[in-house]
Amino acid sequence: MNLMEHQGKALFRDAGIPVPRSGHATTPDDVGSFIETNPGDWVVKAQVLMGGRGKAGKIKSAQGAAEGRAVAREIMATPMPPNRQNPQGEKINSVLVEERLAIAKEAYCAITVDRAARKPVFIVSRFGGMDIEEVAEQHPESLAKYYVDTAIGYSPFIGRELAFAAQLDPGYRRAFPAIAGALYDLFFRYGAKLVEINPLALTHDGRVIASDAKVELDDDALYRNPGVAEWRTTLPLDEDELLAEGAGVGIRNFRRFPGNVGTMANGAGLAMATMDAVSNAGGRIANFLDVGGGANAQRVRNCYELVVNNTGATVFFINIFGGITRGDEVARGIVEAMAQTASRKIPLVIRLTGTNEEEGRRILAQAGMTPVETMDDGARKAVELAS
Amino acid sequence: MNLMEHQGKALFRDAGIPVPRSGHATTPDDVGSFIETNPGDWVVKAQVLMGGRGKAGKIKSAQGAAEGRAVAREIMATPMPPNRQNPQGEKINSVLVEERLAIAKEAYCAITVDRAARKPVFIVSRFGGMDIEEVAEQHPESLAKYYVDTAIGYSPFIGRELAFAAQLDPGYRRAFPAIAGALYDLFFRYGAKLVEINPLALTHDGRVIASDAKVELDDDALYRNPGVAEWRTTLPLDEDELLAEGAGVGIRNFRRFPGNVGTMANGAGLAMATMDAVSNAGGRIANFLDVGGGANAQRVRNCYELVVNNTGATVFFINIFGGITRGDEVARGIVEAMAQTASRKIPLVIRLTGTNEEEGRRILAQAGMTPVETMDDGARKAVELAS
Amino acid sequence: MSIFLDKNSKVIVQGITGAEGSYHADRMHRYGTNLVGGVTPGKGGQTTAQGLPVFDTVKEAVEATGATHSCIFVPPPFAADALYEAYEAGITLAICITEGIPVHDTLKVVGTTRGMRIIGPNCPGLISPGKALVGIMPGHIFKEGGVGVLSRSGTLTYEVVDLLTRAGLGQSTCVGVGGDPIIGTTFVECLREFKNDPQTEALVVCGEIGGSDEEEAAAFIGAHLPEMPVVAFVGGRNAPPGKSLGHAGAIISGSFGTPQSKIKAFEAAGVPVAGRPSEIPAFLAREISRGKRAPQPASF
Amino acid sequence: MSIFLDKNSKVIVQGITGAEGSYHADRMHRYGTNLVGGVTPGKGGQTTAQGLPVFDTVKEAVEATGATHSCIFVPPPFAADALYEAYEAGITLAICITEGIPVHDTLKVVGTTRGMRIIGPNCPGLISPGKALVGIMPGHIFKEGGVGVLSRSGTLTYEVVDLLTRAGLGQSTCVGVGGDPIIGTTFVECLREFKNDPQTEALVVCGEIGGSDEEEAAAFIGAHLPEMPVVAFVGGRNAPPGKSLGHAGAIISGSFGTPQSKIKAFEAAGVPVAGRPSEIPAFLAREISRGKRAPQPASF
Repeated sequence: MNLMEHQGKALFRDAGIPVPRSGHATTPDDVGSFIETNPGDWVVKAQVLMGGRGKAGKIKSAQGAAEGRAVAREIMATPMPPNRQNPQGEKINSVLVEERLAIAKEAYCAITVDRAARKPVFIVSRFGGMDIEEVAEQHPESLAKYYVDTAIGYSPFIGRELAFAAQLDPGYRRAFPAIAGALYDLFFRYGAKLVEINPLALTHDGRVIASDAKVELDDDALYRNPGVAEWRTTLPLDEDELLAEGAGVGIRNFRRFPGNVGTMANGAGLAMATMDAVSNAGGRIANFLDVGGGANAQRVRNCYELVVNNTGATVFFINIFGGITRGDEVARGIVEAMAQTASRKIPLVIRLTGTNEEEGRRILAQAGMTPVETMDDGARKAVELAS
Repeated sequence: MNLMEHQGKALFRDAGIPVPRSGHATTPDDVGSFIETNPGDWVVKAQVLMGGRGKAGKIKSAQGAAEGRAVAREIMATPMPPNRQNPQGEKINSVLVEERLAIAKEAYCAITVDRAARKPVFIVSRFGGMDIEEVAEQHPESLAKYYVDTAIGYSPFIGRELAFAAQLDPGYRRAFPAIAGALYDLFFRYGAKLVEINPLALTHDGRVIASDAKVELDDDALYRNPGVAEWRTTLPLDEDELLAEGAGVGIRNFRRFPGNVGTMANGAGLAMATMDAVSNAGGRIANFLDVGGGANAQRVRNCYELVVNNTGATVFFINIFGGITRGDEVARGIVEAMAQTASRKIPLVIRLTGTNEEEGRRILAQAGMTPVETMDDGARKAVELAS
Repeated sequence: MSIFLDKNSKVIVQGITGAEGSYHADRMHRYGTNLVGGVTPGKGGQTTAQGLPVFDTVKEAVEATGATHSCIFVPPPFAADALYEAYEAGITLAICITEGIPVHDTLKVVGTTRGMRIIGPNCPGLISPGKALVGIMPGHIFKEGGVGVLSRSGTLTYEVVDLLTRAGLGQSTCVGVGGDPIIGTTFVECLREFKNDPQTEALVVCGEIGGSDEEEAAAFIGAHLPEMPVVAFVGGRNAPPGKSLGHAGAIISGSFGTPQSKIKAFEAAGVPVAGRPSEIPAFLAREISRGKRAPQPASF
Repeated sequence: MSIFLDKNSKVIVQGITGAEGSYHADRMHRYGTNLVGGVTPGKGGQTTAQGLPVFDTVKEAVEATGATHSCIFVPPPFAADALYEAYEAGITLAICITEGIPVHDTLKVVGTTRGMRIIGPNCPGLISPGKALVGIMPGHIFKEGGVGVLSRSGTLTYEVVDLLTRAGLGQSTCVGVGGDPIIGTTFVECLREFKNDPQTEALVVCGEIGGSDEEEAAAFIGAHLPEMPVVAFVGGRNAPPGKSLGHAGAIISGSFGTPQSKIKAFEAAGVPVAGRPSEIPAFLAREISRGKRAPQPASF
């Protein structure tokens, strides 16, 4: 799960990483009261998961309470504009009112999991405040990396090496190893897939401060930090994830596409292959859906309704390879599900093979459903029926 | 540094190791008030570093405030009786008033540093409440050990393996892995050389509780835990350590013996060899003293006075091998020290060799001191002069 | 021969009395796997329905049975502990079926258990058909033969194996390496073993989007298996970037892990990439009949 | 030859601009050690009085100079970090002079830096007389020759070496293994190296009370160095049990680590134990002239 800036900064603060003074507000009036109580130079920042807040005008400075109220109202009035990854944009429910820093330099520091090295990796650059992908393109030589040996963990020399290798301004050097160490502790304590400080600011008065915070947590590790796991409810899942959650399949197991061939398979690999088969047959996929292991009637019905009610599917291709999942059970699940559902009916194409496939096919036949022989056959038939 | 029971238990409590409810009191009246406020069945335990409190009658149960006051008075009235390691006994400055546990079983669990394996080692036995040395003699088969790979650290299977291998009562099994893990964390967090729970009690109502706590901390790691390091001042150093501290040599660098040949050398190994040389020459050593590296006048004077004023020395054998320490500097230090000291004078035997030895010997000769040639010569001469 | 597992490999199951563990232990036992016992703390001394001894600790199990392989069916919060226990007890190959282990647990386990091979986590296991099965694969679809199969996912593997078996192409060993971002044994590490396995005469590599395992496998094949017939498949060609589809591992970031990058890498190594699973048997038969692969361009 | 160190060993100093580091770097340099540079963070680009380059990190130093040896003069709170830095930079032999390192730091470093040899901590260093000196030993008392010397303490080593040199018995390599309870390289590990060193024709082992290094050394000598002339010394025979004398390592617990136990072990291995340092040269000369040691009783 991705954290918003103010949540990430709360973790930073706990871990001992310097962050600007701030207040979190859900209304323009709260912003006003906060600035009244804490006079000074403030920045009002929209709290959203999407990037590109600055360009979208969702970060604005404010000097008094009145200005604070006004810019907060302006920021919260419209959602973040859509982009390729979030075609719906994102509603702004709160803002962070933050100390305006007198920034002299901006650097970049992140830790993520490197799949190939199978180690946590630090990435540091003396170019901060811009997309790291952009830095990687424009200043590849500025990127310093360090792959951490998890048996040893973090030791301050790592921070020193990174600071020198990335040629950070000497003003960073004293503070950097401790900040990098705190970030590493946080990365492990919370099971983060990514922790990113961009920019890590060096102020004119010599402080090194995390001016932004991006934290992406491993959902599988959330149970270890119940306090943080609760934040989940306050975070907007994207619509597909919400639908998946509602249907009781894992939030990663459903995703919609603009086509009209609905699909469902057991196992993510097979579900992807099923999508590919439909494409190969010239069809346009309506969704990715992994029904998982136990494909009982309730689960099948939920999946059917999920697809029928939320995608442009005009046909539903069910592709089951009975390994551990037994074919007869799945067949019974499909028959029951179709009998129970109140949703509109669209044609089914069923491919059912593997363990107990004869019995499964017999059950389907009794219910008037004729399964196809292979995945490719199924894909072809589904594409035919869809068009 | 060794902690007292109530200090050890404070660390245990912080680490999540269950300990009995308790209050720490420095007077019998405080014991009385505590029991008045907290009625029940209590045990009053002398807080000392020496072992053998039970046998010495320094642990007594008390049911009401009056009895509490009385037993506390009785316990604190006399010091712990002397034993071989503490020939002076130990004054009792405080007591722990502790919940009286209904104990069903007593086990033993400790972690220490294994020099040969170069790993932390767990030692667990189903026999608790007695000296572990005694257990090792009488029930060697009951001792289960586990050498921890520090790259991995503690993992709960270690506690399970130990519980099964030591054949702990099944009542321990659920709680034990977490307690062992907390003890391991504590061992590393505080840099302990020994953490020992003896006994680890299983109560009739199924609780697993550390009924005693023995913690020995690495002095070199104290700086990391300033809060605990402060306890040092409240702990009685033994008299030799107090003297060493007063003279500004490390507390491990001075120790007294019943003989009359005072010794001082630079380096612990050479200091031990010097003692051995005196013994070989038929003499009786008055002390061990490592003057350390920089043997300047102040340091030499402190050492001289330390020995003359606190041991039965009738002669002082100074044995310096000038390696990094330069002979001329040491010689100057000796001459100045003898000129400055106000303490009574005893004969010096000086052996000075190594770097700049000629210059050093010339300085001594000018001051009327004739150094001997070798360590053995020095030892012989010192023994002669002492008798 | 075969890799990692044969009929003499002594296997235990960690979590043998749990619902999943007991069900699959029974299936492995019936398949003919040399299952020598299992572990459930507190149930030491019991015997399973198959007559296998249950031990309190892996150490006891290894001491009593000489087990070298352990199949781990314990819930995610306890999986790292189970792997450490296996490692310290001297297990040399641990097959971790558990799905949903925190990625940092796997990171730490993989970084500190040098000398123990881990298959998975989040994998269907390992089978050397006709000899032994360790994991949750449906044994009846496999057939002994000369094709080594590598895959990142479960049911897709079954789909592919089923096609191979129906086409008469038996398998030497099939390894489901697992769908998590961090796995104990990569494609390349498996390929190193297949390279030295006399039984393995051809290979199928079932990759998917995300990570760089396929690219590395392609490079290894190009460099070290010039004469081995190989066919590849890359699942998830129609997945959108930046979103994970089911598998925690199947996520594309940047230009890395795209199907295009993987397909290009295989083709550069002279490995034909099947467009759909059903093409795999025919592609492989063609590769086998053709013999030696064309030499690779020096630039690769 | 010699062990661990010769005139070609490229040495850097970590903490080279500190008071101790710069003083001893100068001494090592004058002795003829192949000192190639040093490290002090933030002083990269400077040059020492000896004309040696200073680097910001060990990694840079190793890359620029090809150093394999590092001598560590940093205060106790930073010593573990310095050792990890050396390890990750590819240093193969680290000599850690620092006294007062928390024992848990050493425990963790020793347990996680496989492949790097550590001498110390809390040691006087290492010298192969006539070739190179790394540490704080006074070079002028040493003389090149055939006697390998092992010792747990500093000045006692000098005492012994001085006696050897005066008696005409030069040294191949002298190793001060360090006085802490946990050390990187034990007597036995040094003996393994001496066993294969053609220059080393005889050995002196200067032990002291505490620990079991001497007992293990004795057993190793008995089993693997039957023809090597060896003399031992055990310091601290008059130390009381349960109290540490100066060295953190010199503490007797139980019957373990007593002088009696150590002397008995050496004698059982056929190694004469000198009662005082001054006896060592004569004892060694006698062992050398006698040739092969008497075979050990099988019971040992």
